[in-house]
Amino acid sequence: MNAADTAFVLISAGLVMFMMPGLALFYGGMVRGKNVLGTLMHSMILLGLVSVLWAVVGYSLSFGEDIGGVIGGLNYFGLAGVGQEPLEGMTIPHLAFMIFQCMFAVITPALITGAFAERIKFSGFLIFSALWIICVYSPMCHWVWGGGWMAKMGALDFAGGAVVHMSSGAAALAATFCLGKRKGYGKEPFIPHNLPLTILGAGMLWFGWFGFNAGSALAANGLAASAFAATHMAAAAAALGWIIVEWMHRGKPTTLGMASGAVAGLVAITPAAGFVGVMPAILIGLIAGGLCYGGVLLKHKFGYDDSLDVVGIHGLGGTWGALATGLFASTAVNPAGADGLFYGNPGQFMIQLVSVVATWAFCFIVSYALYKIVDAIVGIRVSPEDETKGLDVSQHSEVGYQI
Amino acid sequence: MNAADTAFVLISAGLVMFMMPGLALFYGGMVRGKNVLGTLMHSMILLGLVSVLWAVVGYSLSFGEDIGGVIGGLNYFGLAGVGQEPLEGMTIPHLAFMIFQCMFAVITPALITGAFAERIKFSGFLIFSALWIICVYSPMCHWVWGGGWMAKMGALDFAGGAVVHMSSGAAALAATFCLGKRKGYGKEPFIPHNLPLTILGAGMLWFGWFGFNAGSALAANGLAASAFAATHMAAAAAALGWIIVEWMHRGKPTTLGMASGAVAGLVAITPAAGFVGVMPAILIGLIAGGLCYGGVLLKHKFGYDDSLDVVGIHGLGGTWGALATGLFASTAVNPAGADGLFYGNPGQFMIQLVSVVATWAFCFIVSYALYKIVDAIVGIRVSPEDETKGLDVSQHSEVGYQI
Amino acid sequence: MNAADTAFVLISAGLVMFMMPGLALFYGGMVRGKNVLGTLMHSMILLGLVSVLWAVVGYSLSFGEDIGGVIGGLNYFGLAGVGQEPLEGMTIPHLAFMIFQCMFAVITPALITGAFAERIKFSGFLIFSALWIICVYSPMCHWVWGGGWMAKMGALDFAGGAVVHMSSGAAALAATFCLGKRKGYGKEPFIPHNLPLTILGAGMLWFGWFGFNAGSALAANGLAASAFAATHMAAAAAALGWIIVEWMHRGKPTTLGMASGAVAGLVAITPAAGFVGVMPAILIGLIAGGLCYGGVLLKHKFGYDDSLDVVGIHGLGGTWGALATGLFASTAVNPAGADGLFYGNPGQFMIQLVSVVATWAFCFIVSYALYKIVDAIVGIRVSPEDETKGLDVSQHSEVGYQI
Amino acid sequence: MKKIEVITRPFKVDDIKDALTDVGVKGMTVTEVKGFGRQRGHTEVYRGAEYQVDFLPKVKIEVVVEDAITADCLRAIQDAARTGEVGDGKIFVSSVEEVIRIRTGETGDSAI
Amino acid sequence: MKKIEVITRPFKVDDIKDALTDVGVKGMTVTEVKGFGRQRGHTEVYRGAEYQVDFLPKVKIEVVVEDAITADCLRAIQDAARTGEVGDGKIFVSSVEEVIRIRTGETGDSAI
Amino acid sequence: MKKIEVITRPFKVDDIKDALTDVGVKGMTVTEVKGFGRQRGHTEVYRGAEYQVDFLPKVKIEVVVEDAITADCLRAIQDAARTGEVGDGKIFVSSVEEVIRIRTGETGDSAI
Ligand SMILES: Nc1ncnc2c1ncn2[C@@H]1O[C@H](COP(=O)(O)OP(=O)(O)O)[C@@H](O)[C@H]1O
Ligand SMILES: Nc1ncnc2c1ncn2[C@@H]1O[C@H](COP(=O)(O)OP(=O)(O)O)[C@@H](O)[C@H]1O
Ligand SMILES: Nc1ncnc2c1ncn2[C@@H]1O[C@H](COP(=O)(O)OP(=O)(O)O)[C@@H](O)[C@H]1O
Repeated sequence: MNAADTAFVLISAGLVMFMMPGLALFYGGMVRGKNVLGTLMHSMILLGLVSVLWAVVGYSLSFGEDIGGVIGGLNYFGLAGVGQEPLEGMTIPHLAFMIFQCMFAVITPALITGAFAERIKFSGFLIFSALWIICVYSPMCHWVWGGGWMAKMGALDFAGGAVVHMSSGAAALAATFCLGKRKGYGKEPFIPHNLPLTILGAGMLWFGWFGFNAGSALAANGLAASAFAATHMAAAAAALGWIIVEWMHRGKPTTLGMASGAVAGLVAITPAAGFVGVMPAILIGLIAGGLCYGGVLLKHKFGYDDSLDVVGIHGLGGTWGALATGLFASTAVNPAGADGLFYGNPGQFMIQLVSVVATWAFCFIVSYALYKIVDAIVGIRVSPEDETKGLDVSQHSEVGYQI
Repeated sequence: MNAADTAFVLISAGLVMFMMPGLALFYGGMVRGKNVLGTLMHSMILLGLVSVLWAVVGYSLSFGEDIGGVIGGLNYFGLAGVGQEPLEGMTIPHLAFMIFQCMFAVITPALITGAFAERIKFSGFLIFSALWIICVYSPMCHWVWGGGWMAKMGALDFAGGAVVHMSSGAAALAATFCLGKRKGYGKEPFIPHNLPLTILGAGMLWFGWFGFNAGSALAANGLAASAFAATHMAAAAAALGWIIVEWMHRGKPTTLGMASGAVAGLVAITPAAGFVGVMPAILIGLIAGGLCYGGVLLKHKFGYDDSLDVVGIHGLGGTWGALATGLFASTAVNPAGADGLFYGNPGQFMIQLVSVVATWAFCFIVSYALYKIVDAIVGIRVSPEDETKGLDVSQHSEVGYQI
Repeated sequence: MNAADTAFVLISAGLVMFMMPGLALFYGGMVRGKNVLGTLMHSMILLGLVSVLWAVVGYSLSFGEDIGGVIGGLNYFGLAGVGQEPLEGMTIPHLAFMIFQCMFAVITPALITGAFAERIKFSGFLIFSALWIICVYSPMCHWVWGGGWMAKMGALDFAGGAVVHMSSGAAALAATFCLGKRKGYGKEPFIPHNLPLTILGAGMLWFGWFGFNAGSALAANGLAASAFAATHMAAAAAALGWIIVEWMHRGKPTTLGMASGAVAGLVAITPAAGFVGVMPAILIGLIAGGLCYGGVLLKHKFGYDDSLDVVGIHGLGGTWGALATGLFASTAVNPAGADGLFYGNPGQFMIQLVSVVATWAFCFIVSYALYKIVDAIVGIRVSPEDETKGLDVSQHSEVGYQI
Repeated sequence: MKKIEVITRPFKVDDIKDALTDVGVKGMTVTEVKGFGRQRGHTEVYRGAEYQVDFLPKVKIEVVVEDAITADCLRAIQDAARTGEVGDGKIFVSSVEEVIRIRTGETGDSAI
Repeated sequence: MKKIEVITRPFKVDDIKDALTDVGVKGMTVTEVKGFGRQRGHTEVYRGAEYQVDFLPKVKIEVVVEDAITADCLRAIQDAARTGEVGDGKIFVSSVEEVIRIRTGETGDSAI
Repeated sequence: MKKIEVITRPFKVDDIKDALTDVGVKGMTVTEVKGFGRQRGHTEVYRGAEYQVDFLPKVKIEVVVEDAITADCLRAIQDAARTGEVGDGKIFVSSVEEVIRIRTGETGDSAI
C-alpha cells in the first residue's frame, strides 16, 4: 500500500464528488427560473440514490468476479470483502477504489438529466435512474474497467469516454424520443435564467475533472501529471475552439460558449487523458470545441428537444474522444496503453470504432426500453399543467428565488 | 514525518476551510434577502476572528499540557514551540496539526449562527463568539481530543460529534431562549430567498466534510479511506432518508429537504466515521435523515425560533451520531477505537451516553451565561427598526442584490 | 521522484485553477448586472488563452535556458522535453511543475481585468492579454523563478508578490490611464450588483490560495505546512484589519470589506509565506488589511477609475508583502531563504526594495505601451453606446439573469 | 368602476389582501416598486465610498372595484395598512371606463 | 387617448405584442406583477412548514392609444391572450388627458 | 390632482427625482419595466440559437401632484429626461379623483 497514492485517490474522489454540485449549477443556470430547483435536484439526489445502490449492488456488478465478460458477480454484494487492504495489484485501499468509482457511477446518470430537463416526473426519474445504473452503467463499467469484453478486446478508455459520456449521450438521445419536446418548444424562447450559476458550475466541473482524469491513474505518478496536464490543456483549447467557431458563425463569442466548449474539451479528453501527450491533447480539445458547437446545432436540424445538449456535447464529444484516442495514443506516454493510428497502429483505431458502435447501440436500446417501462409504471413526463407551473412548484413545492 | 500524511492533512485542512463559504451560502440562501450579507458575514468573519484567537491562545488551551483533565496549559501561547517538526507520536508537522484543528474551531461557532440568524447585533455576535471559543470550545476540545477527562473516560468522537455538533446545537438552543423570536415569527412567512445558494452550500459542505472526517485519521491510510466512504454513504443515505419521510408527511420531496438531509447525515456520521463500517454508516445516515426531519418540527411544537434549525440538525444529529457510535463501533474497523453495543460491548454505549449528557449540560449552561453577559455589555439583539430594515443595511450598510 | 510531493503539487495546481472561477465571481459580483457575464468571461477565457500560450511558448520563455538573466530560451518550445521525469533537483514530474506554473500565468492577467472592467473591448482584451503574457509575465517570471537577475540578486518572492501581484497592479494602473473612466463615473452610483457572488468568490480564492502558497513549497513538507498556516493567518488577520479600519472610518464594518481584506491579506503574504513565521504573518495581514483600505481610497483622491481596485489591493498589497518579506524573513523558517531586517539583515530589505521598484517600472511601462499598441490595432475600449448597453449584450449577445 | 392604487410597506400585502377579501373583492394585482417620500432612506458604503439611497422598497396594490364598494375598500385598506409611522404610503383613486374579463369577454361590473 | 392595461399570463406577452403591432400600435410597456384572483395558487413547503401562496406571476401590459383604434386593440388583445382557462386576466381601460414624447416634446396623438 | 407617469431610461431616475424635488414634489414611486417602442432592441445568442429581444429595460416613475404644479412638473421632467436619442420615452397625464395618506387619513391635496 502506498500512502501518497491513497491520499491522491481519496482527494480525487472528493473532487469528482464536487462535480455533482458543479453539474447541478451548470445545468440549473441554463433552465428557466421555474425549473431551477428541479434541475439542481436531479444531480444532487443521485448522490444519494446511486451511492447507496452502488454500495449495495452496483460495485459488485461492475467489479465483482467476471461472468462471461458481460457482468460482475455478486461476491462484493453489500461491499462484502471490500476493506482497508488493497486489492491485488493495487496500491490503495480497496475502499478507496470503491468510493472513487462510486463517484463515476453517480455522475453518469446525472449527465443525462440535461436531456429531459424541465419536463420529467420526479418519481419516474428516480426509478429510471436506479434501473439505468443496474442495466446500463454497471455492465458498461464492467466491460471496460471490470475485465469485461471491451477490456479484453483492448479498447482504451482512460477515464470514461464510453462508460460515462457516450453512455449518457446515448441515453439522452433515447430520452428525447421517449419524452418528446417541451411545451412551447420552438415558439417561446428557452433562455438560460442565470448564467453566472452556469459559469460557476463549469468552473467547478473543470476543477473536479482533475480528480476524474488524473485520479484515474490511481497513483500519484508521472502518468497522473501527464493526464492532469492533458486534461487542462484540452479544456483550455476547447473553450477557445468553441468561441472561435461561434464568433465566425454568429458574429460574437459568448460566455456560455466558452463554458460549453470547456466542458466539451473535458469530455473529449476523458478517454484519452492517460494515453496522449499534451500537444495532441490541445488538438483534441480544439477540435472538440468546434465539433460540439456543430453538435448542438444538430437538434435544430433534426428537430429533437435535447434541452441542455447532452447528445451534442457528451455524446459527440465522447465519441470524438474515443476515436481520437485511437489516433493519438502513444506507448511513450503510457506503456500500459497502446499506440494509435498516428503512431503506426491502425488496429487500435478499429478497436476504438468497435467500442463506439457497441456502446451507442447497447446504451441507446436499453435506455429506450427503460424509459418505456418506467412510463408504463408511474409515468415519465409531468402533466402539461405541472410543466407550465414548473418543476419546482409542481414536483417539490418550492420556488428558487424570493428576491 | 510522512510526506503523504502531510499532504493529506494539509489538503484536508483546506477542505475544512472551504466549508466556511459553504456554510455561509447554506445559511445565507435560507434567510430573507435583506439579511443575506449579514448571514454570510457571520460565517466568514469567524474565519478571521477565531483563526487569530486560535493562534494566540485557543490552540494552547485545547492542546497545551493537560491541567487536571479540564483545560490545556499556556505552553503553546502564541504558537510558541509549534513548528515544522512533528509532535511525538505524529507523522505530520506540528503546524499542520495546528492549522487543521484551527478550521474545526472556526466552523463550530459558525454553525450556531443559524439559530440567531436575522436578529443578532454584529458587535454582540463578535464578542459572544470570542468568549465562546475560550469558555466552551477550547475546554470541550481539550476534554475530547486534548487528553482531557472525556478522552480518559474512553468516549469515542472521531471528528467532532460532541466537540463540534452537540456543542453548537446546545449553544443554539440557549440562543433561542436568550434572543427570543424574530419579529413577525409565526405571522409572516419566513421563506428561503435563494435556494440555489443553499444547495450549492450543501454541496460545498459535503465536499469539505471529506477533509473533516477522513482528514481526522491524520494519515493517508486505510482508516482514512474507510472514514471517507462512511462519510459519503451516510450523507447519501440521509438525503434519501429525509425526503422519504417528508414525501410521506407532506406529499412531496423537497430540494431543501435533500440538502438538509445530507447535512444531517454528515453530522451524524462525524463522531462515528472512523469507528464504523460502511453498511452501518448507511444505516446511521438513513435514520439521521428521518430523525432530523422530526427534529426541525420540534420548534413548531415547543415554540422556540431556531431560525435555521441548528438544534434540530446539529444538536439532534450529533447526539444520534454519538450514541450510534456506541452501538456500531467496531475494533475491526479501527483497533484504536472500541467495540459498541452491537459488537458485544454495552459499556461503550453508556460512556457515549455520559458524554452526551455532559456535553449538552456544559455547553448549554455556559452559552446561556455568555449570551446574558454579552447582552449586558453591548446588547445582543438589534433594535426592531433595524430588524425590519434587515441586517445588511442596518449592520453593514450594504445590500445583497441590485438585479 | 516523490509520490507525495507529486500528489501535493498536482492538487495544488488544481486549487490554483479553482481560483479562476473564484476570481471571476469575486469581480463579477462587484460590477453592475449588465456587465456580469463580460466580467466572468475575462477571467474564464484566460484559462483557455493563456494555458495554450503557456504550453506553446510561455513556459519556455519563463523556464527555458537562461539568456543573460533576462529571458528563457526556446528549448521548451511546444513543451519539447517536458515529460514525466523530474527536472534535476526536483522531486515531481516536470509536467507537474509546468502545469502548476501554468495556473500562475493564467491568474496574473486575470487580476488586471478588475481595473478595466465594464469598458474594455473583448477583442482588444484578448490581444492585450496574449501580448502581456509574452512581454511582461514571462520575463518577470524568468527573473524571479527562472534563474534571472532578480533571483541572482537574492530577491525573495515565495509565491509571486512581484511576479503576480505587483505586475498586475502596475498593469492595472497603466490601464486606468489608457482607458479612462467609465461613462458616468462620479455621477451615477457604481454599486456591486450581487455581493453573495463576491463573497463566494473570496471564499474560493482563499481556498485556492492554499495551493498557490503552500504548493509553492513544491513538496509536502514542514515548509509547506508553515506556508499554509502563514497564508491562512494572514488572510484572517487582514479581514479583521480591514473591517476595523472601516468601522472607525465609516461607522460600520462591511461584508465587502471583510472579503476585500481577506484578499489583501492573501496578496500580502504571497511573497512572504515560505519565509516568515505564523505570528509575523498575522502582523503582515493585519497591516495589509488597513493599508489596502487606504489604498482603495487613493483613487478618489487622485481621480483615476480603477473599477475593482486592483491597484489598491494587488499593487499596494503586493508591494507591502515584498517589503515585509525583507523585514520578517527568517532562515529559522526557511534555511534556503534569508534573514530580513528584523532578523539582523538590512541588506535583504534593500534587495526587496530594488525588486519592488524594478517591477513597478518595468511592468507599468511595458503594459502602457501594450495598451496603446492594441488600441491602435483593434481599439481597446467599447463605444459609448455599447458601454451603456453593457458588455454582456454588446460583446457577447447574452444577458446574465432572467429571474 | 374605480381603480384603487395603494402604495405601502411590503409586509402589509397579506393583511390588505385579507381585508379586501372580507369586503368582497375577488382579485388584485401587486407590483414591487421603490418609493421616495418623507420616510428617510439609508446610507450604503462600498469600499469606503458612501451612497445615499432615498428609494425604499414598497409595494403597489392595484384593485379595480365597483363604485358601490369603493368606500368600504378604502376603509379596509387604511385599517390594514396603517402603522402610524412615516412611510405608510398613499392611496390613489381614479376612474376606470371599462373592464373586460379576457376569459369570457364579460365587461363592466360583472367582469371584475 | 386611452390607456389600456392588460393583466395576463407571462407567456402571452409576445403574442399580444404581435397582435397590437398588427393593429398599428408602436409602443408599449410591460411590468412583472403578482396577481390574486379566482385562479388557485399553490402550496410551498420548507422543512415541513407549509405556506399557501395565493399570488401568481402575471404581467401587466400598458399601452396608450388613440381613441380611434381602442376598440381594435381591445379585440386584438383578447384574441391573443385568451386560453379559456381561469387566470386569463383582465383588461382595464381608462382615459388619458395628455401624452408627451420626451425626445421631441410632441404632445397628443402624435406623441404616441 | 393629476397622476404623471413617466416611462424613460433607468439611469435618468436620479436626475428626474432631483428636478421634481426642485419644483416642490415630496414623493414618487418608481417601477422597473420593460419597454417596446421605436428604439431598436438587441439580439441574444445561446448555443447558436438566436433570439430577437425587443423589450428594453426602462423605468416608470409615477407621481401624483396638485393641479397647480402639473405644468412645472412636466417641464422639469422633460428637461431632466431628454437625451434627444430614440428611447427617451413618454409622459402620460391622467386625472386622479382622490388621494389618501394612510398614516393620517388626510385626503386631497394635503395628502400628497
Ligand atoms: N406624490 C406622490 N406620488 C406618488 N407616490 C408617492 C407620492 N408621495 C409618496 N408616494 C409614495 O408613498 C410612499 C410613502 O410616502 P412617505 O412620504 O415616505 O410617507 P407617508 O405616506 O407616511 O407620508 C413613498 O415611498 C412613495 O412610494
Ligand atoms: N379586481 C381586480 N383588480 C385588479 N386586478 C385584478 C382584479 N381581478 C383580477 N385581477 C388580476 O387578474 C388576474 C387573473 O384573475 P383571475 O380571477 O385569476 O382569473 P380570470 O380573470 O380568468 O377570472 C389576477 O391574478 C389579478 O392579477
Ligand atoms: N403607446 C405607448 N404606450 C405605452 N408605453 C409606450 C408607448 N410608446 C412607447 N412607450 C414606452 O416608451 C418607451 C420609449 O419609446 P420609443 O418609441 O422607443 O422612443 P421615443 O419615446 O423616444 O420615441 C418604450 O420603450 C415604451 O416603454
